Amino acid sequence: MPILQGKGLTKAFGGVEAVSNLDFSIQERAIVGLIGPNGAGKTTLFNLVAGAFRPQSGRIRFLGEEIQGLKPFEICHRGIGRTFQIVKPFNTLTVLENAVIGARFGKSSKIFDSFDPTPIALDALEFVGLIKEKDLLCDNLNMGEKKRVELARVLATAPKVVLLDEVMAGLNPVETDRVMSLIQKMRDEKEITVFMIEHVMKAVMGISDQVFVMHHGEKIAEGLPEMVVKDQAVIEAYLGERII
Amino acid sequence: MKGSLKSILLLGLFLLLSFFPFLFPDPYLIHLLILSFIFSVLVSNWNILFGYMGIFCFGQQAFFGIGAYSSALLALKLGVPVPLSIVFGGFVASLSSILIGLPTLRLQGAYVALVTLAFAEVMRMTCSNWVGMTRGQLGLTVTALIPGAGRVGYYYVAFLLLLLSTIVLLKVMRSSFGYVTVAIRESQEAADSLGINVIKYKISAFLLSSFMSGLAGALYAHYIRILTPDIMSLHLMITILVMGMLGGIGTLPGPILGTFVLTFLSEYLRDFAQFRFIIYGTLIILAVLFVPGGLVSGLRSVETKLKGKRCQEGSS
Amino acid sequence: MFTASILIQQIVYGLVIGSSYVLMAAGFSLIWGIMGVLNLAHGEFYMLGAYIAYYVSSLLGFNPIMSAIVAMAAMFFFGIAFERALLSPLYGRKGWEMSTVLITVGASILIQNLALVIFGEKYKGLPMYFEGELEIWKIVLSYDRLVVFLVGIFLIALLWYLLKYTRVGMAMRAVSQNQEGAYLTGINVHKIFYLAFGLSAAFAAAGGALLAPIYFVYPTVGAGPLLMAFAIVIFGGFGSVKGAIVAGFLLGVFESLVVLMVSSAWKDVFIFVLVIIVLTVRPRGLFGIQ
Amino acid sequence: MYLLSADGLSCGYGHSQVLWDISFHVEEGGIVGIIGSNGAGKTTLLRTLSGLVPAQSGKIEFSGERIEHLSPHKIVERGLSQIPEGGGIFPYMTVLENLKLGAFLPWNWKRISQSLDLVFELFSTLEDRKNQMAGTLSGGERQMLGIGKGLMSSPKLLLIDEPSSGLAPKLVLRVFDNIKEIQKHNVTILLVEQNVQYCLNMASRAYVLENGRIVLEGTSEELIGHEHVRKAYLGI
Repeated sequence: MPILQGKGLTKAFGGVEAVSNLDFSIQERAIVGLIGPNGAGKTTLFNLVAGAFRPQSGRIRFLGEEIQGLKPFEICHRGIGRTFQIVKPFNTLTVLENAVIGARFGKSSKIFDSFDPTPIALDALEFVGLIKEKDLLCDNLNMGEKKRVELARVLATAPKVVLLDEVMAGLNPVETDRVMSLIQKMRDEKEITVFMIEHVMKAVMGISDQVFVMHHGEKIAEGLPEMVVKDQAVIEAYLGERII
Repeated sequence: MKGSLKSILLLGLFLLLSFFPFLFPDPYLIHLLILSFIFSVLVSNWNILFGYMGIFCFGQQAFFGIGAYSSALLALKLGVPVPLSIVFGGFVASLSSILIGLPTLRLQGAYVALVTLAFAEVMRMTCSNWVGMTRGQLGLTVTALIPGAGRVGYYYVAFLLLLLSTIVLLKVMRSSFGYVTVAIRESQEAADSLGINVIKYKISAFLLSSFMSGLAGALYAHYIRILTPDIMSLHLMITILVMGMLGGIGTLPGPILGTFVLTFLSEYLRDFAQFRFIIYGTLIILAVLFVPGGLVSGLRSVETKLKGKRCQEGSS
Repeated sequence: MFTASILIQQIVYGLVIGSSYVLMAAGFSLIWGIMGVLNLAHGEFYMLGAYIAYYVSSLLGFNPIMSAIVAMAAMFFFGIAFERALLSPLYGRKGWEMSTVLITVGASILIQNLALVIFGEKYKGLPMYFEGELEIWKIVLSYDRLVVFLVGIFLIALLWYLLKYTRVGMAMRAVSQNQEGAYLTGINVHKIFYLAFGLSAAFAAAGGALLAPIYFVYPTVGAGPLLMAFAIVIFGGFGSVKGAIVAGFLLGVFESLVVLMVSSAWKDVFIFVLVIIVLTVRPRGLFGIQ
Repeated sequence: MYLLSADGLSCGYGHSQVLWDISFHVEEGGIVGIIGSNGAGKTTLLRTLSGLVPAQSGKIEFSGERIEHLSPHKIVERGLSQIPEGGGIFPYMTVLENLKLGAFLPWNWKRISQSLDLVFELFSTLEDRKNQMAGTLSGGERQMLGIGKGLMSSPKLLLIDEPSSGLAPKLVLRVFDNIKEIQKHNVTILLVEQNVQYCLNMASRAYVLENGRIVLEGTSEELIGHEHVRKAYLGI
């Protein structure tokens, strides 16, 4: 049974369907890449799954239960974490405090709760390699580190699935390699299923087990990475049809 | 070593304030301190919304006024014992905050400022127009909290209220609630995605902030003993704003520091009473342009500079 | 209780006040649209305009229209200076929105209290300038009010023309719709900022100057119109000048009717409650883009 | 001498650097392309050239003059116009108003009717829709309006950011035909595209931008057969 599944998802903005009648399904402990040209509706799809938008029609099943229409924080409690295309770290808090927030609220949003989230947060920082920076304010980090703060924060919520929105964008090659191996480690050691929007093809092709391709709000191809890149529709969407 | 110095200073300050009325039985000084205590509570609790959560609340004066009026009226019209009526004042203010908190939840920045300000103005004008109940601009003569007692009694009640408020704020801000407020201010979306029920926390912040402000307002009414709708005027909100910004919003000591400095400052500028608001306006402008962090951040940067110097001296 | 002619009379009064509210709100809305600044000192522009008109009129004996023109010109430059001194240092800063709200609050307090010291707290009124009344079908309208109304309408039309057809006016609209696109079109956006600020101050001043002969002038006279401007942009949509024009007249009439049917003391309460309800239901205003 | 040249250009936002040591040039006449996938830094490069993002180091020269320190409107005044993704149009203004604003600079404003005639000759659709709100145009029409608006500023060099973005292939062809048409009116074009094939079909020469650096340059024929280009785009 797939861990995460969408059926007939549609979301329109002012008459334009950003996601239109889309189906997808993701197996447990897979790394799934989501690619497609600009404006294909990839981030909108993530927002639907993460509860930021409510689909106009369609269903999303997670671990066999329907989750469409739940609030983002409820989706997080169920076990789906996400990062943002434009990083949103809590800049005036330290790296550790960022992770603590994930650990403390990832499973419950109670105002009074006595457990100590710090060990979980430290664990997550250790995992992404930010333990030395734990007392720095996020404001003072570079882009690569900020992206890893977001990863640590999500990991601290103990998710079963994470949605990664262009975590490699804006990273230099060294940082890219580092995040790629991190994602693999997340799957292998933490048994997390990864669904990622990515433009850095090296990463998509290098680590994903399966790739979805979206174009104009629809899924135009899916399959093994090496199969997908040979698909005529995909080549057209990326390279364009031969003009002459 | 530095930490212990700080706690010694704080302890000293606490002891000084505890015995102040006996050490310096100057009624005027005591009066200023009572006002400082009460307004510290108000500004600190406004700071939860404005400084910590980033909610542009421009209607805190309404909670202060609602607390004052409901407590005064309960004591006056229904004969409720004053200590009880003050607590009720807090609750009424808290209830009213739901009324204004809910509409602001979906709004952004400037719209929030607008709605909260409109709310406070509605409350003020209602009190002003509902002459049968509030006597309007003529004002209510409020029952004393401690009949026959002098200022010293009020001094300790106000001091206790400030201690209570500060302890609650310390507890709350050191708890995960403190992180939540900052998280919501920095990015509501990210906070939501990490499992924080943003709406619940915002409403809680409104409830707490307005409850404390209501208590402060009620105590103020029973101390000053004359209550007019002007208590909810925009002037009070401006004063709150200046006190907060002067001390440094988004910090715990900032609002208290700002309140004390401004209360005493404006008393010493008494001769220039008509210039008071000119000075306030100038202070706000200068603060925004040059020291957005207020006195506390100024002090902190001096502190880090000193620290840096010491480190350098140590290493050389 | 009251006759149809009183009702119509009150509606006409509402339109007269409405024209001044429109002058006030159009500039307020313009600044919000172009710069994203909620100018809480806008009421002080109105007040200063009223004082300038008062002094020009009483000391130099200018007629109300001439004094309004002087007030507009003076406040145009004042607005530019205001923007250059207080807002331009904040461009590109973190927390821009909060900083502008705070600094305009500060400026509002400063200007209002300076006015209190300089002009005194006494209400100042001008004698009627155009004597006599116009009477049609039992509706009585003094010539003063009529002149105010006509000049107001003329200025609104002028503003409309400026924004719609002139090069600079079009650039203002462009900046409010797509700032980056405006930069790439060769528009000096910062210059547009201060010109728009000057324009908005001038029109607020016109609102104050025109009503000076009808109502009194005092240092806090700007507070009411500012709150009204708030209400108007919420109904008309933030940033929409067209919406401000429609909403300004509607609210002017609404206010007059509340005064007639309830009492003048409650009129603001009615308007604010309406504002709160509208914002609760439609967080971006009645006609705002959702 | 080149019409536009950049030398050792680096820039970024706050703590994150986006472009490293970019050097390239555009000669007068013709079309030069810049190819890069999403997030490679193409748009940032254009924004830097237009003065919207300050350069951290390096220099930009346009018509023999250093421009990296100029503010955006000064750069437009010198004849370098950019059409951002989506056309950079003003949605609540009519098509005609948008075009007029394209001629905002005083010397262009004076000859507005001639420029309008030229634009309407090139894009008859725009004339048919001149009183329609720009926001109600279709994607292809918006792109045309963007190009028309750019032309109204009588530029020497036109930077065009992803004209194919969000358009159906048929429309893309039309937009590219339009671009070729403009070129005949003494306008040099720097075309930025994530769509390799489209770009190389248009340009005579191109640069490949990856992770904020230029990794390849060459004539279109060289690039189209280049192993790396296919690899960079599809990871084969």
